[in-house]
Amino acid sequence: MGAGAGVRAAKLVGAPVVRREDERILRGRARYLDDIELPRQAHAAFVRSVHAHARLTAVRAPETAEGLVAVFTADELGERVRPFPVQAPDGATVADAGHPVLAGEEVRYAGQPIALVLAESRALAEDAAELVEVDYEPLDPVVDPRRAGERLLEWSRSSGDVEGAFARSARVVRGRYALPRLVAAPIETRGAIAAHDPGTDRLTVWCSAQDPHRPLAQLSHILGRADDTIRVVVPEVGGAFGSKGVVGAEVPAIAVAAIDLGRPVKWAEDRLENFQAAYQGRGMDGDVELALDREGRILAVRARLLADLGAYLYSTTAIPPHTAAMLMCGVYDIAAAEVELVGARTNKVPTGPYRGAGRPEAAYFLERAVDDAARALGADPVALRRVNLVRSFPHDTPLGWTYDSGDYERCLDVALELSAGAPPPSGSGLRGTGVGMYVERAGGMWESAEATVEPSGRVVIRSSSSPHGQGHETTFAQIAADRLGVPIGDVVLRFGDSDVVPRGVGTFASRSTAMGGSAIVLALDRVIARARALAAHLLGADVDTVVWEDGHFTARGGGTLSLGDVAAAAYQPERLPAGTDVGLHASARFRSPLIFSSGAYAATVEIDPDTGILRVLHVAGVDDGGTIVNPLLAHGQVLGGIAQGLGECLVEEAVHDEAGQLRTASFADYSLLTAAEMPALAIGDVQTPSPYNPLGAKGLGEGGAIGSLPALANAVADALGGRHVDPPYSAEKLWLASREAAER
Amino acid sequence: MKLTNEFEVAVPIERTWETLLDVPRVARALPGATIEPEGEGGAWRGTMKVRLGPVTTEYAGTARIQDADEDDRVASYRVEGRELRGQGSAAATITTRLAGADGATRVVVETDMQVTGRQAQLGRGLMEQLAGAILDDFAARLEQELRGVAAPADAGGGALDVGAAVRGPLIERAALVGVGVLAGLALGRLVWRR
Amino acid sequence: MKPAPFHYEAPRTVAAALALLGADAKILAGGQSLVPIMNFRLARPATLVDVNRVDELAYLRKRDGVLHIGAMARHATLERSEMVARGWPLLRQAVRHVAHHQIRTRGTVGGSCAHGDPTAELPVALAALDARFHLRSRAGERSLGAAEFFVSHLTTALRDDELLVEIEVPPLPAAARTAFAEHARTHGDWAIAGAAVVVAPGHAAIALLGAAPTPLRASEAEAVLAAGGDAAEAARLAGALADGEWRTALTTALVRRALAEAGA
Amino acid sequence: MRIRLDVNGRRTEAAVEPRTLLSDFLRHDLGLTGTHVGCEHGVCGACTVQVDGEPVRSCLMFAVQADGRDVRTVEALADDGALHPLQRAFNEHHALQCGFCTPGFLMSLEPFVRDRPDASDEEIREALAGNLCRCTGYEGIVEAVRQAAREPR
Repeated sequence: MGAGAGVRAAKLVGAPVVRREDERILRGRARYLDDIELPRQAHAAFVRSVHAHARLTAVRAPETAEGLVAVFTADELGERVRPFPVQAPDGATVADAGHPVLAGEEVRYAGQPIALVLAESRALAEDAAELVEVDYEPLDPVVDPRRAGERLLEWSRSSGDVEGAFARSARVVRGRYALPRLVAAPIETRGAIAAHDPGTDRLTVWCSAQDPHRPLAQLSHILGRADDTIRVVVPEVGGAFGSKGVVGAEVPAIAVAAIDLGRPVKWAEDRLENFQAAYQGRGMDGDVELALDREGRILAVRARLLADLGAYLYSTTAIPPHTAAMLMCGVYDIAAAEVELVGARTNKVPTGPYRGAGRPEAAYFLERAVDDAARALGADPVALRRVNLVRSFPHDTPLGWTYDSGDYERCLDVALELSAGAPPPSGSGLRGTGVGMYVERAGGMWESAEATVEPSGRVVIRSSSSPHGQGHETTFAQIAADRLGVPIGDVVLRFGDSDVVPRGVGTFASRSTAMGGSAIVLALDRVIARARALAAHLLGADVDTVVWEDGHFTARGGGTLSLGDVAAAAYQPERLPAGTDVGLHASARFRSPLIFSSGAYAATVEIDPDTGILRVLHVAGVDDGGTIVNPLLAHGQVLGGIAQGLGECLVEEAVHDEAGQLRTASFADYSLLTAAEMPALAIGDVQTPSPYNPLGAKGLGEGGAIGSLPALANAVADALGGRHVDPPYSAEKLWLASREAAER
Repeated sequence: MKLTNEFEVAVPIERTWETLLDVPRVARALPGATIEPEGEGGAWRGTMKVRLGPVTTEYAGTARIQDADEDDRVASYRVEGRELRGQGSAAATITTRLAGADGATRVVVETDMQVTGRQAQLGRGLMEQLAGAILDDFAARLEQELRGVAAPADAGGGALDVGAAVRGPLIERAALVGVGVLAGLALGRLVWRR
Repeated sequence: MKPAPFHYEAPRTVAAALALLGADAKILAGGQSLVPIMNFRLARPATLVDVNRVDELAYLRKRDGVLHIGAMARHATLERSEMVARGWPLLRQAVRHVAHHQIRTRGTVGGSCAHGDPTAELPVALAALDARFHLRSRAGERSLGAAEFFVSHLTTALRDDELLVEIEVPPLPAAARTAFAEHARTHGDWAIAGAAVVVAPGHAAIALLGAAPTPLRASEAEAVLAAGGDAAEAARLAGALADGEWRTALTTALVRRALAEAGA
Repeated sequence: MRIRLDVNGRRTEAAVEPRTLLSDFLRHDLGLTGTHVGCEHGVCGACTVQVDGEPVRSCLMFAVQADGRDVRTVEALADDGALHPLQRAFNEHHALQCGFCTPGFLMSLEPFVRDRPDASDEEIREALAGNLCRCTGYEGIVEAVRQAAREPR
């Protein structure tokens, strides 16, 4: 299985190659975190705060319980752990409020871990956890971020003549738009297994994570251990969507326990814990003002963003709001911008990246404002967008980012063409259409790769990027097979083990192909350069006369060697020129500035005025992710993103009550869309290569989740005659809004 | 969550007031509750078992008078309990306000209740439903207590079967308002289905 | 999310099951509602009496035009039965809305009724069909109509020592047509509102889902329809039983849709 | 309690606690980790296996209830090593990404593709609605089921 296994395809990059990783999954042989069993492992359950805010006055562990191994509280962990590291995005101020491992004197959200209970099975650990007595002195919780007294994040930037632009504008449009908190809800919850070897003092942590590097760095900081004393292994991962980029507070706790007890400890999170304690996404409001001239040109944007960051900071908590703030000019050429960002401290689980991570927020705030502006000006929303689109690249936004390349109008045109496929009006509903555009920050920083051509000619690549469903094993092999002219079946990928793969940054923000893929290209080019020198030696030719083509080195004067021939020779010292290292391998680290994907979406909806039920009839999505390596997988990313965007619009919302209790802590109250809700979809691409990497790739992992949201929101507002409603678009909300719209 | 109940008893305000300051008598009116006869330091220990269909929760805790305003005839009780098995808790401040008229007393019972843990998080609407039911029953039993009628002994091992105990009030509410909270809904959620 | 420990019994006869019932025992039928609640540890029965091996309760039988549904008949069995679809199409129409196929393969008609969830589909359909519920205990047997059987949400007339053994459904009036309509946020999710209707010359039954703590018959609306009145008026009267403006609007729309489907 | 059952055609005997869920028994006692656990409250469908040929949620059954039954898991889907047509179609139509939900989909849909060659897309989507996938947006899954249902065998 795996098309092309053992077969030479002419060119694999750009081809819809089916995935090589599928077979083990389809046969039930893929190994996810909870599939790993270590001998003598103890099972963890956590006692979690039932209050959103309280002082902890006592935590009493039971003296005995069936199968009980140990109980750890903040006291037992003592000085051996510190709170999670906190990172400030460029120009931002963040509070020193890193998430503690176990709660000490205060709990700040319902679900916060207080005690770790270890027993011989998970069921016994849950039994024993019920016996732990916790004394609380409840404190008033802050639930509404607008009433928060404490700020965890502050950032502001102003560039260009904002005051002047507003003063001379023909029209100012203002709006307040809000997105509720969401739960990433990967079908595999979080989890980790920690084991410690006292002989070497080496800690090994298997962790359902997006990559091994960030968990390793986090654990190193929290546990105060040198990097090299920790090994992080990422097994098969059942989805993350941003929620597994930072390890849970539970992970350092089980690491300490594993060290203390001298036996492995497994924490396999259950769904209730995932709802209560995995960081959530979104939860941001935007007050947006646009200054427009008579022609509909946007002269300036002013925005104040308020993020409900929750109780503590994880290292990535500040990133989505910062990204949202930086993208408040969107796809538009706006000369002046002023954005202020406040991250409020509330008594809820912290937030962090969830698919889109700030980009859907920015696109939603700005694109809703643009549609409101069009309505205020009596202009066509598409025409208003055309007047304002960025058309030349690189483009510097007033907020300080540089868009590398793109063709925004082409995206818009293709989306409008595709939306012509929407079904005709049913006649009975309130119909609305809407477009939404986005620009997505992707790439940036660096990734690494190591490539080895074995004596057999097989190519082993160790990548710092790490898959959790994206299909790296296939796309990266396509890139490598093409580069080396070898069958894809001869390319082997290794991921996710910090002892095996080179150090890197990680898998997030739609960066794997552009960054990890490009690192592979660089490493392979170095391999080829080495092989060429060796081929010249073997062929007795001058290196400059040796041509590399189609997997073979050919000397001008005759003689040809395949890469495999050269590799075989490379492991025989007697065949090598003096002073040459044995073997054929190379490593590379690829760096790039930020790159910017973009897209345009168009949605068609109908609202039943009798019930308020929203029917999404059609979504057309066009993304420019640069050069596409595998359209089958790229479209899979887009479709999956759209489903999450639709879920956000239709049903998803993490609801906290006035006491800070999460009222949607299971799939009975937090719904995910099923196949039956998916509307007709039309997907298109525009491929504007990025100039910043050898593949021309940008990123596609999040576009669907970003673009679908503003398009649907604008379609809903259109159906309601311009009335603004924030998602999720429950039937009750829309029924009330449609009634008000009709009365107006 | 705040709830209010009101009733009138043909008992003079003085006697009503005295009765209300007798914590065990008031606490006994809490459905599914048992209370130790002797208090300690102004607090009485007791348990309360609440059942709704298959969902059963048992709390152990204390009841005490928080404050008593003799001038205005307003008394507040604080009832706190934690789950006997599980980490959740329930706490309520119950305030009774009396107004006398022609030898009768009008009693307003205001309850501010906080429930934590799984009971609060699973099944949107379940807690409101439970609390509403408990307090309807509490008010009814308090009314009986004040009239000098002993509250009936609990059936079924002292557990309050909320559904059964309050079927009367609930059905009345259903008839009146279609059961607002129920409607808020999800009721069917925690509650699953089949 | 592992259930608390319990004592497990799996009797093979009704008599053996009845002998095990009591205050601390909980009956496990299809388990599709009870087991999640146990996994969340919101329910922790001391003894679980699993009646899945009581074969004498798993049947669908028609006798003298009356349908007898054994309490342990699975949703999937009811759904597949042509006999049921011919005589009581409303049951097939309703059962298809019960969650998903993988739930219906285990879920039972009796379990669904005994659970007493006012947003469950089958109790509402059975209420519209004037079904009778047969309860048995060691002391004897009694039979109740839906109005007596469903007491409040999650609460039925079943005592701790009683087992629901059979649901009896009378034949439909001549030339009756039926329909079921509901609204849920996603396919198979818990319904928010719904209606089961039976319409025949001189007869109308409308039972509402989610409008009250039990299945609720809309008797005023039924009277209007039975007297040959307007379906829209009947829908309005039925919808008015739901609480709140939106629920009233939604219920009205669902009743109207169901009535239209049933040809009223 | 001792139970005896057939798992993937193999006679199996084991001692289990009454509270052990069938999903945990298959995964941790028998090592059949192809069956995944996603929610333990019967919504996500990742744990779907077949009991006596019918798809059921293994998180909503106790292992003791499987005594005397015939249980089939994803590990037994490929016939004699060759992928089942539904498995092949999943690969060809990119119907899986992280793959965590996939075994549940396969065990839910296998009887459907066998019995419903003429299923409409709407019926396919309804049949899929008992399993949640957070990655794919379901499009590839619908295509895979359609292909596998149509495939003559």
